[in-house]
Amino acid sequence: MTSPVASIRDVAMRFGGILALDGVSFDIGPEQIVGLIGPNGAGKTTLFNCLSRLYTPTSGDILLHGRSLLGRPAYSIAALGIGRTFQNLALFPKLSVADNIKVGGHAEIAGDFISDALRLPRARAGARELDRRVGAIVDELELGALAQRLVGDLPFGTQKRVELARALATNPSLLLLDEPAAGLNHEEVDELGGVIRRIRDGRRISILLVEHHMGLVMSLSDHVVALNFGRKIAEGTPLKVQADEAVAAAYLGGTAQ
Amino acid sequence: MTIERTTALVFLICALAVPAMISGFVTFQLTMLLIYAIAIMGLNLLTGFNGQFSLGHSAFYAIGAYTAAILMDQFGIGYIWTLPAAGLVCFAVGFLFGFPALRLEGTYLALATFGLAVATPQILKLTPLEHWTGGVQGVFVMKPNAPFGLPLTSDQWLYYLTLAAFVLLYVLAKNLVTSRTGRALLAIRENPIAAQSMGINVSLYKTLTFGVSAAYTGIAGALGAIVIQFVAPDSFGFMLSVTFLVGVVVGGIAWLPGAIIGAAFILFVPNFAEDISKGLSGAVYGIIMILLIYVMPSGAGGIVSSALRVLRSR
Amino acid sequence: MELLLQQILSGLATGTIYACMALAVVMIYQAIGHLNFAQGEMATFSTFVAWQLLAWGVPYWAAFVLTIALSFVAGVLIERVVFRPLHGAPALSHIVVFIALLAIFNNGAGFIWDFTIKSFPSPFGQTTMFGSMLNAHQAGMIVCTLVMLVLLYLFFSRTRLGLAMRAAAANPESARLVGIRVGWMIALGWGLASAIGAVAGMLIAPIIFLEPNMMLGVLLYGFAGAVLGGLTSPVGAVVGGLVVGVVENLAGTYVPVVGSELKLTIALSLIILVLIFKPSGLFGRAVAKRV
Amino acid sequence: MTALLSVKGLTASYGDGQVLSGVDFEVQRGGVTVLLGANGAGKTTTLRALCGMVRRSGDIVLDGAPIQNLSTEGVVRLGVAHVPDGRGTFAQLTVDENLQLGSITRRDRRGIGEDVERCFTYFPVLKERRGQQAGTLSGGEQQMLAVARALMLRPKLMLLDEPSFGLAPMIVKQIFAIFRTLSESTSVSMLIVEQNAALALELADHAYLLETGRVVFSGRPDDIRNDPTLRRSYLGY
Amino acid sequence: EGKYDVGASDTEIKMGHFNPYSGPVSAWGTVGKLQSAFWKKINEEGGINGRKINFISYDDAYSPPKAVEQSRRLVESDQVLGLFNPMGTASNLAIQKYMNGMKVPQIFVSSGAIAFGNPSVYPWTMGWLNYASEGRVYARYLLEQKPDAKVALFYQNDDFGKGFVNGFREALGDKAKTMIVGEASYEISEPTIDSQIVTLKATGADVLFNMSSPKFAAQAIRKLADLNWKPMHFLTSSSAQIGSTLGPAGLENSVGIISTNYYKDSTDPRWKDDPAMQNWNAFMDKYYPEGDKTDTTNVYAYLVSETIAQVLKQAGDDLTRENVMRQAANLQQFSTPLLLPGVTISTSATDYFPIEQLQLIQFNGHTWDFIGGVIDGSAE
Ligand SMILES: Nc1ncnc2c1ncn2[C@@H]1O[C@H](COP(=O)(O)OP(=O)(O)OP(=O)(O)O)[C@@H](O)[C@H]1O
Ligand SMILES: Nc1ncnc2c1ncn2[C@@H]1O[C@H](COP(=O)(O)OP(=O)(O)OP(=O)(O)O)[C@@H](O)[C@H]1O
Ligand SMILES: [Mg+2]
Ligand SMILES: [Mg+2]
Repeated sequence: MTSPVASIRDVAMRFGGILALDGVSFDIGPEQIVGLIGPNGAGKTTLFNCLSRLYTPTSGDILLHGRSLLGRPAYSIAALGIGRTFQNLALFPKLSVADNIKVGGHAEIAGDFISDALRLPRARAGARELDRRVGAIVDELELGALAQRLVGDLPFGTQKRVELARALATNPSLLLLDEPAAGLNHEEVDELGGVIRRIRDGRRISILLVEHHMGLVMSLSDHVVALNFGRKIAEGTPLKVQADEAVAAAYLGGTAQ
Repeated sequence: MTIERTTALVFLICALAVPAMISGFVTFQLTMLLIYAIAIMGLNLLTGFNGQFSLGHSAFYAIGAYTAAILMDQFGIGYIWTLPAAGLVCFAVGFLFGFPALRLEGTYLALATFGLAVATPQILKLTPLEHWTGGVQGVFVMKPNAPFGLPLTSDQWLYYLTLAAFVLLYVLAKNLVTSRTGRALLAIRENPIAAQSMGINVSLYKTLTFGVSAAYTGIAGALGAIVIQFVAPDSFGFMLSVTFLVGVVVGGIAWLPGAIIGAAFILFVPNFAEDISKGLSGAVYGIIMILLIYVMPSGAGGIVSSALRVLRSR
Repeated sequence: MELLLQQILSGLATGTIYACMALAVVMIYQAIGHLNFAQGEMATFSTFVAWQLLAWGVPYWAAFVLTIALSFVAGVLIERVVFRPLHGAPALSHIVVFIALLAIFNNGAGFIWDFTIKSFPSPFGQTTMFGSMLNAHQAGMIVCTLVMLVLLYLFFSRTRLGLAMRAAAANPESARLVGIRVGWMIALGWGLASAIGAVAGMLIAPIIFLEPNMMLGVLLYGFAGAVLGGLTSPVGAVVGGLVVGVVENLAGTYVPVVGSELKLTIALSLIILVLIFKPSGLFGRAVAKRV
Repeated sequence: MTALLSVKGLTASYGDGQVLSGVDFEVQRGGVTVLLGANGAGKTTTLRALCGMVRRSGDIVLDGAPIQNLSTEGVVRLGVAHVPDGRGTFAQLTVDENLQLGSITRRDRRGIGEDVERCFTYFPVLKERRGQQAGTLSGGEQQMLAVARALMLRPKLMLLDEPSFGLAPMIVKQIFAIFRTLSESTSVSMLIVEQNAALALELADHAYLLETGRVVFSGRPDDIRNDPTLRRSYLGY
Repeated sequence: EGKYDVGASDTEIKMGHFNPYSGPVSAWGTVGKLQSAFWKKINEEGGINGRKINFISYDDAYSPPKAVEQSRRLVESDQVLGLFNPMGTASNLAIQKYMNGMKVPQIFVSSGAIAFGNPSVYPWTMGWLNYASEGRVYARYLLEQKPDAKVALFYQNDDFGKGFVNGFREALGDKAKTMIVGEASYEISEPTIDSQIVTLKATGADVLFNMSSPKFAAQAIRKLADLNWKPMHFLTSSSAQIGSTLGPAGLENSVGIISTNYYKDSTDPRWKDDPAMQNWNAFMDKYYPEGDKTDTTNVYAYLVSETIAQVLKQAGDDLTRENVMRQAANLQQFSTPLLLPGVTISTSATDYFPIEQLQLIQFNGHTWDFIGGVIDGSAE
């Protein structure tokens, strides 16, 4: 097996009296889609927040391409190749769709106060480069007609798509998607599945996917990790995890489907 | 874009032509207007674009003014050079103040900056600093004449100098806010956590913005000192900060051209209120402010942007 | 030693003035989520009303109660008349209106009652006590402040109205969705803040004399006290006010060279320092943010 | 059955863009009505319009009385509980306080206490988190809180905007079971917007389909199950 | 046939003025209002030498930049003959160069700063009184009466307070170092000054020189009583008013306070039947009924207006700016009944402070007693 893109090593996270993560370990391989499932409050989003350095784990380590992330500040994570979406949307509502996505490309182009204020050639070159990339992503996710609309005025599903586009603009090697299918109907979920697969195949990147929509997780994932009360309770192929008794009891309800 | 370009061009032509048609006094007033507009633009960069609230910009205005006055008075440095110097000093002070400000938000930040505004006149009066600051008496500044034998009065020359500074600073600010940096500033205002996850060094941007904003206001302060020819601690009280803030809101939050409108408001409306009633000028000013906010809750910028939207949707 | 004790006591007495105003600041902050810059001027205006009533021969306590009632109504009216049309306007626009109100009340008070200082009677008298370190009025004021503190604390933490008010300020849209009349909650907050301000004004005026700018400085210290203690906590407001009073006196007395000229600056710097380590104030509850 | 809520010619707009253009529907007394539609069809807007949270016009009659001119709080005070899109939790307040706020318009202290306990039996995790600031709950926990808070009103009409949003499959089943119990044992009526159409249709007695601000279909759940295109879009088989 | 500069003609004299009508020190706005009323009265009585006074007064909000703007408006746009009694040290400092450059009179500046009486550098700027002279008067009295005193200084931290301190120190000379045992200042934004008084008491001083504005002076007087500290108490004249300071502080607490004055205190019962005071009261009732008669600022403003009228009268038909300035510098023992007995107003080409004679006074519980005769406070 090739070396993993990211390894989560015995990560624990405590908030006051609550142990949100309790010694979680697993690997994300190259070009893998790893599904992360578990009941509400199991610690999935907390793990995302640890991966993107918004939280510092109480103990344990997180490696990206073999190097620890923990010494890195949160703003450097995008440049290191981790892009993410947020469970409850964290867009910039008063900015246009295009600008929101461009913010995702912030670390991808050079620039600073002085060269921007003076419109130095390198700032202009960067801006053109960003326009090009964002244009491509906008086309890919079919947001072209909305590019100049304010994000805050768009329906929920569309906002989720903008967030995905913004995450792609960071040019990630590991993409973290937190419940991308929430609030979508069947048709839209199927469509989303296609989009995610295309993203992985087109960019040859790894994806960590948190999702309660079992159909989507099971059809997309190469590997599934199940959490409960901050602990890993099962791991393996979708079929194996789905058949796991503990997962069925804690998460799916009743017996395994 | 074309509407904006045309307006800017017309503005610039008018601004260049106008001193020939008006008296020295009105020229002086317009100079003050431009100076306040620079200060308001600086505050808008911080508060309007970056969402950091400041009631402390009178302090930066004061530091800029004193930097200019002391450099001229004690070190005999030419007035032109005091402008970049004031900008640099204020940038440094603002940048440093930006660090504690990082930990504070909204109302708490407002109070910290409020403290800065209140403390500044007292520090300027400080006995150990009297040698430089002139203590409570302040410092005099010589009024410069037009250089190179230009056929301009001193008022006109200062007006053109200020206009040049304004245009330069406006263009820089405009470039900044429409660039990658400007997007980062707005993103931080809208959602700092998301901004961080998208690769924006939030702390650095916030402190730098504090510095840049302070530098703008400081340059305005230096120009103010040169034009007024005098600085004294009590000119820079907390009410000056409030005045700038009023200017930002009236002009429009996060809308740069609003600086001119805001400056005109804070410069002319008090005079107008005084014309209506001497005894109640403060109250009249207050009522005008309230009525204005009723008519344009988002300032002139709000009106203009909705007008533009209507125009474009046609 | 004697001087130290004197300064601490005098700081506490002055701190009570700040604490009084800080309570009003906390009240309005809980109701609208902002600092109201006009609060000091509103309190001054109320105190002038009380002074006028007394001058017309109304007995002290009747004037006291009447002023509180009038201030409450005036506070409610200000919200309903001035701020209601502004719901939905950006926060900064509200601040401009606070400033406008400040100008209106300050100018109005000066216009009606002139600028010469007026003595305002104390219900507790001015006899000195504790080895002439405090006078009866200051002692009475401390008691009144504590009573207000307890009432406010109970109001916010124990009553459903207090909860509704906090909810309305924290998230107006959701508050409407649970049936809270948000507009009236805010108006009530204004009314209460204005009433507390009136009490503060009437307690403070006997010490610092009544004039249109009476509260300009007090409000500044009141803000400082409230922020130091935490804008969401009445207890914090009182502790913050007292701490500011004492720290300021000690700085003025014991910091060499610049102490007396910079006592306010030193006090403010200390506050900013505290906030850096505890950004929500000493007693304020930190608002945890997560995504 | 008679209509508890009947809506005629409802329009709504944000700023200058009209989003609903004449929507008609009804919710029967004690019944469950489902509103389906694609992303951006105007479902959320419909619920918001009922509560006066957006500019709207048209006739809205609740229990025989017109409510189209009432304020949001006025509508809620008539017994309409809304689980809004985005949950609308009071992030800075505790779980307990959030629940108390759900019942803020009620006067019966005793009943409120009982209802809090009932909510805790529905969602035991909320009990564990009762002193925690609601904003720090996980997404799903906040969704449970939003549903629980709506129950605290003892409403006669519940407007549920994607109640299963972000919930784990097991909890989704549970809350629909709760809705079923409520619907069967009390007289509460429900208007549900739900992407998990299969579950919602099991509960519903009537369904409407919204497309770009218009009702394009109205019928019984079986009518949808029997229509091949609708079935594919909304039920996924 | 008259000689005129801009701002004057056969029928009219245009006078410029500014003071704060708004902002934190708008209390001073009453000066401008009283003067408007005064000139209205003069005009109704036929004007000065047959010319009507056109009095234009603006608000400078006590802000130097605003003062510059308003002065330029007055000079360049309204074209006044000169600025008469403009208010505020900083504001006047800010316009001093401009006024002298334009050669426009800036007369009877309402401030006590020493800078306004410097005719060799600023011939177009004339002050009114200076704080230093008053400080010197107290110092000389103290050296005479109590040469071994231990003095505590309490002052407002601005030009007003520091002006007194400077004059006082200067007149004490070498003894200043040993005599002054404590100093404390305050900012006008401070709500109370209890702490300062406590500190000063702790220095063991037996003389307090109190250079504070009325509100703080009243607080200090009361705190002194609370602390039961009874030093010899000098209080600057601008705060030594029965109505606006001693009354609120408690007359019983104010007994023994020593001050100076040069005009009559409208709240002093001593002047109840004084014709000058009755005249003033009648004026207030008729022309400025909204004015506060217990505010002695209104007496001051009246007195200054009378002096201005005198200058214009002396100028006769030669209403050039130069002559106006010359006449302002040529007041010889001018006296009006509102001045205290024995006090007169004099100026010369080298003396640009009209008011330098002061009467030492001491409060006896209901009125002021005169101590000795009128003292001249000019520098040696
Ligand atoms: N900042 C915080 N303070 C206190 N508790 C927290 C904090 N953040 C998370 N928690 C708790 O940690 C637990 C894990 O939360 P997390 O958001 O990771 O859950 P999740 O698995 O993403 O759940 P969901 O599927 O509902 O989104 C929750 O019980 C939550 O209440
Ligand atoms: N605040 C707003 N300002 C302007 N337009 C808005 C706003 N909110 C929604 N809209 C518009 O109204 C339309 C309907 O949105 P609505 O949220 O009602 O859809 P929905 O059916 O609930 O979709 P979803 O399934 O995504 O929740 C959308 O086209 C959207 O762009
Ligand atoms: Mg989650
Ligand atoms: Mg919706």
